[in-house]
Amino acid sequence: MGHSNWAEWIYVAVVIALLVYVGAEAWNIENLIEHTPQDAEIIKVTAQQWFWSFEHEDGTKEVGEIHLKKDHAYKFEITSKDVNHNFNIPEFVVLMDAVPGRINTVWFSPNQAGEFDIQCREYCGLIHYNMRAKLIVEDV
Amino acid sequence: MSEHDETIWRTSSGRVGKMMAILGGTVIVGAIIFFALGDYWISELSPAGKTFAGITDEEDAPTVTQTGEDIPITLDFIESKDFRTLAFNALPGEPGNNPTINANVGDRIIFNILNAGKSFHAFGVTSNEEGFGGILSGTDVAAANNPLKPGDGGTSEFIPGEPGTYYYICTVPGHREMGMVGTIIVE
Amino acid sequence: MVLELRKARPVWQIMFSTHHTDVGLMYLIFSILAMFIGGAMAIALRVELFAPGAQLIQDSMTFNRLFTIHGTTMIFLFLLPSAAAVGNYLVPIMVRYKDMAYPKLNAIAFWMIPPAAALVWLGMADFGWYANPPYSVISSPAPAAEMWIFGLKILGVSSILGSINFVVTILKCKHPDLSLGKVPLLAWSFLSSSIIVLAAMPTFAAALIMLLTDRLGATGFFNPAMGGDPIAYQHLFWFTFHPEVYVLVIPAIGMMYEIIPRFSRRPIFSHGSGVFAFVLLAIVAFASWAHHMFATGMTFTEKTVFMVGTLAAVPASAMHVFNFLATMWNGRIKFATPMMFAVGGIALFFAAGAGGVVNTAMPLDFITHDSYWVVGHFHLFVFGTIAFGTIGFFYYLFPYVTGRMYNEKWGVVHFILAFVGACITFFTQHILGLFGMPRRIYDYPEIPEWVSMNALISVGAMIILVGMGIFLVNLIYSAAKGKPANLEDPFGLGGKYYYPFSQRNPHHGEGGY
Amino acid sequence: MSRIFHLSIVIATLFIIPIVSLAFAAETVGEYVDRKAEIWNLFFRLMVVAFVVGGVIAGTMVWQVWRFRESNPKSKPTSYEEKGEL
Repeated sequence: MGHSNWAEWIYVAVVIALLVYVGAEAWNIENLIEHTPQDAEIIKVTAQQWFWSFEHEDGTKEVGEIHLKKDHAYKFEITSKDVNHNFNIPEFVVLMDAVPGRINTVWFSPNQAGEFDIQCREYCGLIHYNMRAKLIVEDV
Repeated sequence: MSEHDETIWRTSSGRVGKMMAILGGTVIVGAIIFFALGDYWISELSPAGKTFAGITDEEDAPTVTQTGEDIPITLDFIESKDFRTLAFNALPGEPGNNPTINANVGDRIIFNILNAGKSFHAFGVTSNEEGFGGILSGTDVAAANNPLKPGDGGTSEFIPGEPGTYYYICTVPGHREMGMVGTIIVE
Repeated sequence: MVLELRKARPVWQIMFSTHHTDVGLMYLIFSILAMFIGGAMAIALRVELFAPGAQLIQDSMTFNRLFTIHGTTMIFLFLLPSAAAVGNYLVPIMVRYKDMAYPKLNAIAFWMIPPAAALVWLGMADFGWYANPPYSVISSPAPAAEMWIFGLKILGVSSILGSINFVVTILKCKHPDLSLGKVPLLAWSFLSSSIIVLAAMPTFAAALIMLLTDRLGATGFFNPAMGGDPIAYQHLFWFTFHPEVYVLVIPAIGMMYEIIPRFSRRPIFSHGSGVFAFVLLAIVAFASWAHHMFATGMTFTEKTVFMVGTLAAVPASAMHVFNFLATMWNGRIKFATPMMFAVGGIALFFAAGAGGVVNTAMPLDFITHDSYWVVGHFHLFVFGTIAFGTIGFFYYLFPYVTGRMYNEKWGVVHFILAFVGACITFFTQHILGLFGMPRRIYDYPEIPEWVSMNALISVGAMIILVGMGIFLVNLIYSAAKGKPANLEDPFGLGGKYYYPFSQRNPHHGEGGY
Repeated sequence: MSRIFHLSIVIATLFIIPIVSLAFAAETVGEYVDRKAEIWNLFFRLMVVAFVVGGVIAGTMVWQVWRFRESNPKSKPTSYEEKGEL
């Protein structure tokens, strides 16, 4: 062979620089959204084959739909009663696994009123495809 | 080393044909076995699954002297359009929703079950007030892991041995909580 | 068939032979069979998803079983055996040894696959190809799940035996005049992927046994009802199967390293950087497994570690791409079918890799996790890169295996259909994922974007189907009646370097090839 | 060589410093981070990078395939072909 490899080294350096950029950006944003506000209201989410139930901080329970207020912060405490599920509100990019025996948390603050879909994103059996619920954000 | 003066036929029509016959034959035989037994392969729940669902083997209903009276009941699984409310025969608020059955000890309740919905259902009678376990033997039609497909149906019987309140439910997990539950009052 | 005497051997003699080319041939035929069976399942799934509501499959149980076995088939019964086929044919020749190091072990490793395949195909379990507990413990019906577990167990042992064979053949049986650094890159790819298998596979073997005893109710490793932790299984599983992705992709890259210099009529740009990138990839493969589990409630620190580990795999892959492009530079490239598949594979390799970087950027996992984006991403890898390299190499090996030429014109048609179909299908799946469609769903609501994109994806899948149909007919027809190939230079590249042919089969005596 | 090295360090610094400083910037009380906007913005930023790089690579490949194909009028035997070293 006997040729010089300088082009390849530059190329690898550029690739690494791009990756550092991607990693730093991702780290930064994750850091930003990870931090749960102090005043976030806690909502217990329980997944079960094949429906969702919710419990508000004041003890009111809802099945298959949940009513939230616009511009409030909410922290979901997600767990499951049988198999793994995944709590997902695609519109607000909320996504967290519901694992039996564990409580996972994710927080968000709806900044838009209306009706949105909640779906299960982790394969959980026969009616996984229809494990849906409604998120209703009310303007106050 | 790689010089050769005459063509050596490595493959021929006959040999390819033979190979295809072997492969095709294997696949066809396999497919016949699979489709003949297709439902057998998914017919049971694992022991851990049975424990989780609260299914035990011994729960035979006590033998009772039958009164000779038959109570035929027809139950259809139905669903609301958004699938969030489930019920027997009619949606909540409509007449005939989850009919309550009154019977005496020793009566024979004959269930005639039809899945009139779009998802999966299975039928059973339990004395548990919550959950989908404790199904009394002989009362079940299909099971949560091998449920009734849309349009399928079946029959089963329940001869109560003791007075009390029983529940007929959909044994698919969650469906009872979503409304597929009715009461059987035995005196 | 291969390395044939003047007088044809009976079929049983090929089947029970331990010679590396005969075992390679059986791997090859089996993997093509599995590819078409798995492909038929994929087509059934796509027809079902063409529009909302039931099309072909009447219940979700069948759908779930189909996608589970589609994945299992394509990974364990198509891609792994097809790589083993190529390795069996060429690795001993490349290291200048008469056979694999352990010929009988080699035949045993192959013959473990058909019974395992029978278990997997007959049972048709329904828990997805990664069998996540607790679903696989408490909810998945028996005996299908047990059959899958035993089938995978056997396949795992088979791939460990095959890997031991490759490692020993390359390290211990290579010709004394051939230094390890001079071993061709295809053989190097088998060395590094085999080492990954040896390091990764035992973990999964243990996890499978634990899963089985959990199902029997004897233990509760992964069963939360008995105090177990389902996340532990995911760690064990992905510790094996993220490196396994590299096990699949490294031989495919090795095959491209064989094809691209030949058809560019130039030697590889840098043999050394290819070797370096293979070894590096084999090491960093083990630093990224938990990026599959960002959504299971991992802490910020854990996520960061695995994001960095994942990004670390990119430079090695990028070095391969550079090597390919630099080899083609200033070449005189003949675009026969194998070369087309190799170049198409490189193009899609970049797209798949970029998608992988997006997946691993932590916050973006909230968008892409378990959505059709992921489906599109790994199909670009396994179909767009790995299967493209493999199918290209099947074409490349065709004259050697059959002594005849495939039909070049239909080969090109196959490539065009496969490439266009792959772009339509898998890029659309990426976008569909951004619109929030979860994977593994049997039916979906009538959201207009979802409906139109699903229809488009199904059309793309049909295009691939047509291409694969052409491939099948081309294979069968050409094997039976194709033109005899000039085995010294079947592709007309003007050199005597088509070196699969340069080896005679010593078992076949004088005059045998 | 060293000049390139220095250049890459400068470029890396230019990118990294603003990001790190942003990461440690204080959060205003009472206002919530708009999760959706942050994540999607990151996604589109990375898409810009990906498509630029992808464009360069795909462009190079297309050009190579066009220029170095056998049937291109300008194509000539490689040095290895002439020497019979293949």
